Amino acid sequence: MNRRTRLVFFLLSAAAFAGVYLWGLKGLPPVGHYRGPYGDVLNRVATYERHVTDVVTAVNFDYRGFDTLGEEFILFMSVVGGTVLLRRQREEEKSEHRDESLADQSPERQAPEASDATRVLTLALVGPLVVFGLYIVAHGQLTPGGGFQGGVVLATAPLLVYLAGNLKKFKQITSHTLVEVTEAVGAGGYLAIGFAGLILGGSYLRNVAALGKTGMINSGGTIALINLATGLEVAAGFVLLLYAFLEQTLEIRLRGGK
Amino acid sequence: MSTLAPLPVVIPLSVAAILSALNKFLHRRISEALAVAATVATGVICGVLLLQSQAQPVIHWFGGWTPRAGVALGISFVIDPIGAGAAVFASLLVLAALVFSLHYFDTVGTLFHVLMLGFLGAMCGFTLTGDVFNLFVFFELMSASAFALCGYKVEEPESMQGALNFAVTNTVGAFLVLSGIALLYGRTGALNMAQIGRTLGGNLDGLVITAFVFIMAGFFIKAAVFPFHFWLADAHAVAPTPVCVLFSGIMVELGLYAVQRVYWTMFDGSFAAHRWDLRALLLTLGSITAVLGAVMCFGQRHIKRLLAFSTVSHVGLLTIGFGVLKAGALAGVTLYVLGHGLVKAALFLVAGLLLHRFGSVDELELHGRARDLRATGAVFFVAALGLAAMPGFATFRGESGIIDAAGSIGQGWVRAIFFISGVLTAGAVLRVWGRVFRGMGKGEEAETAGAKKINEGRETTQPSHGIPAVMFAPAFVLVLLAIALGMTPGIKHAARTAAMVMQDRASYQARVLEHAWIPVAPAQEEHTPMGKGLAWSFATTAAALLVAFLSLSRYWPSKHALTRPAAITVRGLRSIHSGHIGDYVAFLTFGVAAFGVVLAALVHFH
Amino acid sequence: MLFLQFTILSFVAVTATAVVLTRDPAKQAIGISFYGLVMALMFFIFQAPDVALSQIVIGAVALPLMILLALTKIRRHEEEEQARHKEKKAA
Amino acid sequence: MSFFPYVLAAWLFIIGLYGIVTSRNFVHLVICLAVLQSSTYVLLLSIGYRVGGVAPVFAGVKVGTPAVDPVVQALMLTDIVVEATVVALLLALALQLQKHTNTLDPDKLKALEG
Repeated sequence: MNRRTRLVFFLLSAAAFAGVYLWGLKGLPPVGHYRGPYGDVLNRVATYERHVTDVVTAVNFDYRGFDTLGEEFILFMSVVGGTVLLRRQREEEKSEHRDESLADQSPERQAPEASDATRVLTLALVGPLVVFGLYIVAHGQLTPGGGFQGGVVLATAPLLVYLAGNLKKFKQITSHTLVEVTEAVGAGGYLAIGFAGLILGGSYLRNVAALGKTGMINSGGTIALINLATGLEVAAGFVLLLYAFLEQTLEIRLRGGK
Repeated sequence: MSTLAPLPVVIPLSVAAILSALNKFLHRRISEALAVAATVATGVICGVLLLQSQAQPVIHWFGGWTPRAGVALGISFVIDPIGAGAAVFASLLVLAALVFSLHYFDTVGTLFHVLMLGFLGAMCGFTLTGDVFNLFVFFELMSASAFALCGYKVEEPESMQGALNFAVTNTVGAFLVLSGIALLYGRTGALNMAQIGRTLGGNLDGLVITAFVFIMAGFFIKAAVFPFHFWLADAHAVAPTPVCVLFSGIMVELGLYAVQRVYWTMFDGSFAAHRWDLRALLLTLGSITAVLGAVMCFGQRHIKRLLAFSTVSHVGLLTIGFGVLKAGALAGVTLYVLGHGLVKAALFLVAGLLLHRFGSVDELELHGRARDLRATGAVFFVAALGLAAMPGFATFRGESGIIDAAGSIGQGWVRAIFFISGVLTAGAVLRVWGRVFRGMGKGEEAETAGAKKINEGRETTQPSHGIPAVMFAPAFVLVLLAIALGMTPGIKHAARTAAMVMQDRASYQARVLEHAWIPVAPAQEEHTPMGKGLAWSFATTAAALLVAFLSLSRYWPSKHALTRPAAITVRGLRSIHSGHIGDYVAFLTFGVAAFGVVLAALVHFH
Repeated sequence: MLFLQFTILSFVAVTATAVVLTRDPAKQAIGISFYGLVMALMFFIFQAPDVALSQIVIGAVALPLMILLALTKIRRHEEEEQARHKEKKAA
Repeated sequence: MSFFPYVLAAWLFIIGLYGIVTSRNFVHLVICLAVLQSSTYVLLLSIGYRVGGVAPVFAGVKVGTPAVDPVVQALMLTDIVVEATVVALLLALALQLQKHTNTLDPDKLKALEG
């Protein structure tokens, strides 16, 4: 189809599509009138049954923990897939030093040198960021946040180091193998906690740990543990993903393309 | 509650995590052995679950959250014979693909195996789950692994384009499914399929129809039903051979599996009074898909693309089988999926062997070059006969099951579609056999009505004289299994019982939500006269052979005035398979809209 | 509250449309980052703080970052390709 | 107000599709896909919303206070991960495509016709 035909064909179809979709939406209760029962039942029982205050976390890591397991592995497989897809090819070479890769004939391509002040400021931000990330991971069962959100925050910390210093230091902090192992430990940890439930409680992902006191950081039983595993997996996964793109941008170049 | 139930997902994913952690430390052979062992273990456990599910479906509530007063709090696996059977079959094909690839991909270490295991775990979860959002999660996990596997050969631009087309269309499909699920959730406040089915009752209004259309269309994209099938040929043409085996042999069929699962657990009550409307729609869609795929298949010269279009055609036949909406037809579909998956996997593996040996999968370029590969040629030939559903193959038993059931509701005409599809797809494959393995017909100079040559790089690095046993054995074994399955006594009866379990909505709901013990009632023995089916089936095979040999002979009327219209039609069909993602998504939008409008009109006016 | 909800939803509609209609991917990357923030605000207003937090870190940070990195690589590759072309011509 | 969010969800779906169909650049296309996906966020969010309901976090709020649905929020969290990963994979594919063909325009790719 040429562009015009395609557009006309699409617009006609889209009009009918919109009709079908709106017809379906018309059958929903008006916005603001959620009727349950699933969510309402959980809102009533989750705090008593699981000693957590954030019901969303209870749903994510306990009631529907198996969904989240699948979700973790979607991330896991994408990281593996991204690594595979962004691998270095035959006709490409890898330059080891950032300086060499960025020192280029065109002046606009030179990365602006970070001034010492910026450098110090950026590095100073790393600490609070890590603490903040850990806080979000650890308090998942109490307040909004959890392994996933905290994990992504943690993954951005090494990036700050990169912005402040250089790729070399970034790579020292994030030893590729170590991060890979961390990711697998996080994902495998989730599976293992589930398995413990199967052995000790007869069903996979059953919350077999002591539930603790509601409102305390050690409450929620395995929810806290799974939160931690997820945090590890997500942080490491996003570091790997961003690293794969960063490596493409800064290090991998065509052979002889100077 | 069976403690085995979660293992088909847990085992492959655990081993995938281990392999990825030890990526740099393990010797390649050890990680291969681990991957194979995990696949075998998964297959065996699924087999045990299949046996356990014969008495009554196996149910496992994750986290121990059993339903309270009919409200499901957690996620369940509900394992019935068809789901468990699909998981066993998925493990078998993954095993074949892994064994075949022992000679493959020397460069990337173990990440290929990690992706394959992720794919396997996703497929098992997809077939066993009883929760509709969990179905979506495994759908996405399957996709994430599949996209990367499809684009594995990053050095080839075609590969990237094919993988992009695949990924974009399937992702849009996933969001259609999710929107449909959201609509259902808004109405019923449930995600458990049994509970949704019960809450919907027999109600049929705009919301139910739209949700049905969205979910169907989303899974039909995976299943490559017209007009959602465009991505399939692109993805298959470029994906590595072992991956094609899984795409054609099981992933596409799982799209159809999901359609049936959601229909029989959630929507059947609503459409009970409108079955004929749905039948009309599905039989039409299936017939178009079958004929279109067959015609396109016959017009290819790239062997993997040819096989891919044959898959489109056979998916059309399976859609017809689903569209009959009868236990006998569903039993037929089950057997057909097994038979087709086995022979199609074998055909792809042989194509991979040709690529390994000669560095090409172009029919014309390979003219006469594989004369010496007698055993390989024999496997290819026998598998082609299986594609024509010759008696003796599992495909034949499946086909007769579908056609008999269609005949029982007065739709015997579908036999003609099976005939056309069988003749053209098997004819095309036999033509390839004649040209490549027997040196018949012409080579590069042959008239091909504009079929395009797509270059494909070798997938192996070693120089390749001879055919390694590990590459040949899987194809051979798969073809043998296709015949063995066709000869197994009682398999049709077992399939029929399994189909009745899948379609029994009331028992499903009571088992899941009330923990009721309702033993499976075996299907009644049915004796349908075989004579007519046998005759038709032999006729299909004979016609396929005839077409193949004619097309290789000089009597093939390639430029005759009588065949002009046919040539023009083929050219027209070719031009809509443009490889352009914009076209594909426009067709997708059209498909969803048309599906919805037609269904709404049929329901409204009846 | 109602007014706030109405405003944020309209804002989502406008931003999304603008992001789609922007044809330059580099500008679009900035647009999608902003869109991520607007979405996060919407989640917050509709009582979904967990999702809002997720959306901020993913939609407004990680996603645009990946897009920008990919775009940089693409531009760089074009330059390298040109340089290689020139070299070949010279040789 | 009571149906506006639903209409918005439909609009986002369709504008996303429009962007994909008319796209001249695969990176642009991927971003449009992300917009299309946000349709499902809006739909889920509005289905689970309750007028006057608090967020489903009962820290400092008594259990039993009318709250919005926590389940759709859990689903949305999964959905967001899916978005990030799909975008990453698609970008990786687009990047490699451009390396070999020197274009990202679907109109200029002719390898897979027929």
